[in-house]
Amino acid sequence: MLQELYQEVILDHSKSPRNSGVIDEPSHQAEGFNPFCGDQVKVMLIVDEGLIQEIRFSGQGCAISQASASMMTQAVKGHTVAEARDIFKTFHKAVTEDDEPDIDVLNELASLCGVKAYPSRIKCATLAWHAMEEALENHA
Amino acid sequence: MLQELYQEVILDHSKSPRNSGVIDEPSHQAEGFNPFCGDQVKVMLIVDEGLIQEIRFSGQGCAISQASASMMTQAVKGHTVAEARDIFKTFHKAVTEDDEPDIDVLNELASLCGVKAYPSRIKCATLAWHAMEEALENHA
Amino acid sequence: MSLPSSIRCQFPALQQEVNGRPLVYLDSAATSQKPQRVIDAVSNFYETSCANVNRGAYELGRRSTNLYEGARTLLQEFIGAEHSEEIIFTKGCTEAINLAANSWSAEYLEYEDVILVSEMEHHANIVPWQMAAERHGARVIPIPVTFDCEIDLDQFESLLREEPVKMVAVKHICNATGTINPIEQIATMAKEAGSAVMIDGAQGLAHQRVSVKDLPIDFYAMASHKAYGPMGIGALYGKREVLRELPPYQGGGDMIRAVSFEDTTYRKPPGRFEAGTQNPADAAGFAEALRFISEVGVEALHQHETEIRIAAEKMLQDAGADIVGSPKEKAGIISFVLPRIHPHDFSTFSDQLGAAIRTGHHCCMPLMSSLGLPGTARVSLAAYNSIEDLNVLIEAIESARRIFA
Amino acid sequence: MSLPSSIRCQFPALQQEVNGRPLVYLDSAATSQKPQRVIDAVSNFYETSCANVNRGAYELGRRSTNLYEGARTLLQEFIGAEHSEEIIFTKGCTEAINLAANSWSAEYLEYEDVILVSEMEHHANIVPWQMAAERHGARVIPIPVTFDCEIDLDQFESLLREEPVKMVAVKHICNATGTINPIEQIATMAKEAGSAVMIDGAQGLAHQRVSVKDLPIDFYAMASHKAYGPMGIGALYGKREVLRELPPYQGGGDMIRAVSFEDTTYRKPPGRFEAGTQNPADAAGFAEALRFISEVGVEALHQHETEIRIAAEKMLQDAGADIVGSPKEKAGIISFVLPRIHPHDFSTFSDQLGAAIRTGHHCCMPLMSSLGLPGTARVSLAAYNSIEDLNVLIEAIESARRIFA
Ligand SMILES: Cc1ncc(COP(=O)(O)O)c(C=O)c1O
Ligand SMILES: Cc1ncc(COP(=O)(O)O)c(C=O)c1O
Repeated sequence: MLQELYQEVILDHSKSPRNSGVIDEPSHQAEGFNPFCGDQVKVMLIVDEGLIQEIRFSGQGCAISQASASMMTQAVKGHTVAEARDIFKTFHKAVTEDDEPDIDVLNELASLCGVKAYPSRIKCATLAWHAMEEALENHA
Repeated sequence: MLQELYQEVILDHSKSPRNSGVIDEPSHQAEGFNPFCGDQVKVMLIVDEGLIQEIRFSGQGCAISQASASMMTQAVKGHTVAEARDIFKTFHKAVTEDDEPDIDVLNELASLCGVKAYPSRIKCATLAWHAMEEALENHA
Repeated sequence: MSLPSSIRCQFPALQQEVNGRPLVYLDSAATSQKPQRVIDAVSNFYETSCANVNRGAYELGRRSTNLYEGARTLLQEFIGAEHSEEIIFTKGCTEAINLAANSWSAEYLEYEDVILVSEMEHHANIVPWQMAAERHGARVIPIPVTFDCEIDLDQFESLLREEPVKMVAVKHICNATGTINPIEQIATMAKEAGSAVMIDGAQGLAHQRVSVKDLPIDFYAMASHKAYGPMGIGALYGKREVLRELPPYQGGGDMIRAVSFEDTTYRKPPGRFEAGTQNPADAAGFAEALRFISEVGVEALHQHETEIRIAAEKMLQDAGADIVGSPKEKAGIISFVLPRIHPHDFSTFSDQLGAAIRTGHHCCMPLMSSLGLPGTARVSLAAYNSIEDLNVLIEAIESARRIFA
Repeated sequence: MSLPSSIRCQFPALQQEVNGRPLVYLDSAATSQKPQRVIDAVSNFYETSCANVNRGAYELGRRSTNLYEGARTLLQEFIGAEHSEEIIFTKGCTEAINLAANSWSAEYLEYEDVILVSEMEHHANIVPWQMAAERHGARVIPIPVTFDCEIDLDQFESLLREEPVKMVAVKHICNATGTINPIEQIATMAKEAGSAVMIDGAQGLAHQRVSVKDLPIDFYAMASHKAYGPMGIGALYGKREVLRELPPYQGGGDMIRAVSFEDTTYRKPPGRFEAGTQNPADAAGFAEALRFISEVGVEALHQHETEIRIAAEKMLQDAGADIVGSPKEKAGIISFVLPRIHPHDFSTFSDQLGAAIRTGHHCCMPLMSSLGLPGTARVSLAAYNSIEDLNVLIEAIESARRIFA
């Protein structure tokens, strides 16, 4: 049954994460820490006129947290800040609540819903997202 | 059976304690505290050439601690410091160990042996003695 | 009595004899006895869920984390706190006050500032403030207590006017006299004068309902073991805005965000204040105790204890005892003195008859000296007591009087 | 194995299934499971002897005081301390270190003084020293660790020479790698340089015999819950001459001699350091755990754990795992990493098969960064483990490899 948690698309993102690396002069950035396992992720963005022009992440973590960060960058890039927040809301619901996930919004991200069955892994799936949210509140 | 703990002689000493009061210029003094019940006693002495010339005590406490202080002053007054310490040793044994008390040394003090059956009261019986011992180590 | 006598059957320790007589436990303000369900909750933790919390990579860890965080939420609801992160688990009420005194003072206390502490406080709500005052060059000033054993509100008001008061530390219920302090009024006065407020709730938790979100207080300190729960755990409630600003207290695992030799950063509250391995075993027991109290009802407990207290005061007075203090609002605690019989002597008489009472200064030395008493004998009541328990005490008074009169 | 497999039957938590598989508990360095007799000792306290200690005016109070002080004497003998007053009960090892760091620093630490802390320390033996250093303007300098995960004694020696070192803080056994540090040699070197010594014995108590009176150390810190005992209690050993000079840590009841608003005085050690209601319930359980260990024998435990460890290391290596560290002296703890499989992912595979292992930084972030690892998977052994327990782990590795390879 762990095949359901570790779907192909997740393994693919965790092995070859998209948008990984650093942005030299981000307009927004924040770090996320999971003090219990030591996972850590840094999310950097360039936001211009409310639009996420560029987003990258760096850091270490398990397959779930890396894949989630990678998919997140793809999901929010080119969207407005408000849209990005909405996507996080939908995603957060999908990995914590029992309702059917909203596939139209989530696309690939829906593959992470498997963590629901592994409560201690939910934090892995949301780590980068919380960092993004914090980054959008702060400035660089 | 509490008649055995509170013998006549104890009640007498606790109601009319001997040598209670203060010495204005003691050569030695110390305070004893029982932090658990709040009992407190101050022992003052005038020691001259190794002899306990004068001893008084003040403070508050239960019948056992008052009687013990009162009898103590009578027992050690006029004795040398070394003798006073020996009397304490004999008394301490008598109220904590199971052997027959040494009546010759203890006299009236033997009446306090009843505390052995009430372990939480042993501290009451020895409070003033510990203060005297401390006083003899310090100076005024 | 308003509570069924069957409640007593739930307490295994009360089913025994002591010195050949049925145990009569009248020292619940020191520590309450525990119902079987609380004892079982602790054993059950060890038998089924024993693991560290917050490390939930395996099933037992998830169970212990759920029990621990569940206890936090339960306590939050029980005392009417707005957020679960306002509840910090400690090893007891004393540690809760030390934590607050330490972290709050580090952030706010300055040279010559004043901390007002009532004269009736337990040493646990005096000494930590004295220590903090010494570290920061501040002053601890007592709020006088009236002859009735109430906080003197007039004097409190003038102390607030004259001094630059930064902290007011007052107990909810007095463990020595039973006085229920008007904490809302005191806190409101303190806040108007710009002071922070610590309420020592050690005796409050199982005896008076509180809704901390409606009180203008910063801290409320609690102990599980005085509220039918296990020893080894307590809690500090702190308002969210207050806790957020405070530095940590103890350092270690679980309270950090990241550690390095260059720069260590800390978690948000409550984690920041909970260093080291947590105690989910006793948290589970504490939670079960809160469920027990809720099922019986805090109001029903207070009424039950009040009925016994009033009858007991009369019996004691008839037997020649002087009751110490006559506050308008009073919990199920009676301090008394017997003419010509020292409390410590009396306790030996009651012990002989199987009755457990407390004698001494009840960790309230300043109160005792302000009352001019060497100590008192104290009866403190809980769910399992009945007025029959007092008969033994009267018997003890009579037997002591035969010797001392 | 050198220990009979019947030992396992004494641990009720190990008689259950998890995720449809028998529970295999391999996280004893986090917290050990408790034998029934320890669980019963705690329940039994509540059922027969529940009262506060040191207030023994009645029978239950005497029982609880005897249990509490009996536990102190037992621990004194267990670790070979000269005097029972050298044992201070705390809520855990973290609090023990905080107490020492706080009180010792208040007395001795000065501006620019140096505290040497090994790079392999648990956060509990780093952060309290960082906090103390910040309060007093002192510096915390790491003692490097070799690639084998041993304290680098050459570098330690030169650090001792160059700096005015006041404190050396080192763990007895490393919870992350199993390294048994040569504490006698380290302490002797530290003492020659005029430094005080804190040994973090959290992982030592149940795994290596100590005789603290023969060690040139000032402090040894311990936790009950890692040594088959209940949570919520631990202890600090401190040499008598050292403790006598130190100011109190927390303030409250039981630690005072007399309290007044003019002048508060404190008890002698250990009372001075034990503020608030004591925890005789868990002290009784702690004592029972020490009896359990003594009956099995610390040496027999170490041998049993070593046999399993050596076999397990081979099995893990054969399955493709890299073992972290190869210290000469090693306890029953194995940290390993799996190529291409993050420890956190791996733990979900082992959990599915009923095995409880720990993954992450093990509260040793500085060690992890010096090793260049994000974390490890850790197996830690105790009396109830057998080599069969490791089969499940190998099964988990294979199943994880099928997905991640
Ligand atoms: C009013 C009051 N405050 C504080 C305390 C201290 O609580 P604990 O002993 O749980 O630390 C007590 C009880 O001892 C108390 O009665
Ligand atoms: C080496 C070491 N030191 C200190 C601690 C802290 O002990 P406790 O969690 O009992 O406070 C631990 C365990 O967490 C440890 O392994």
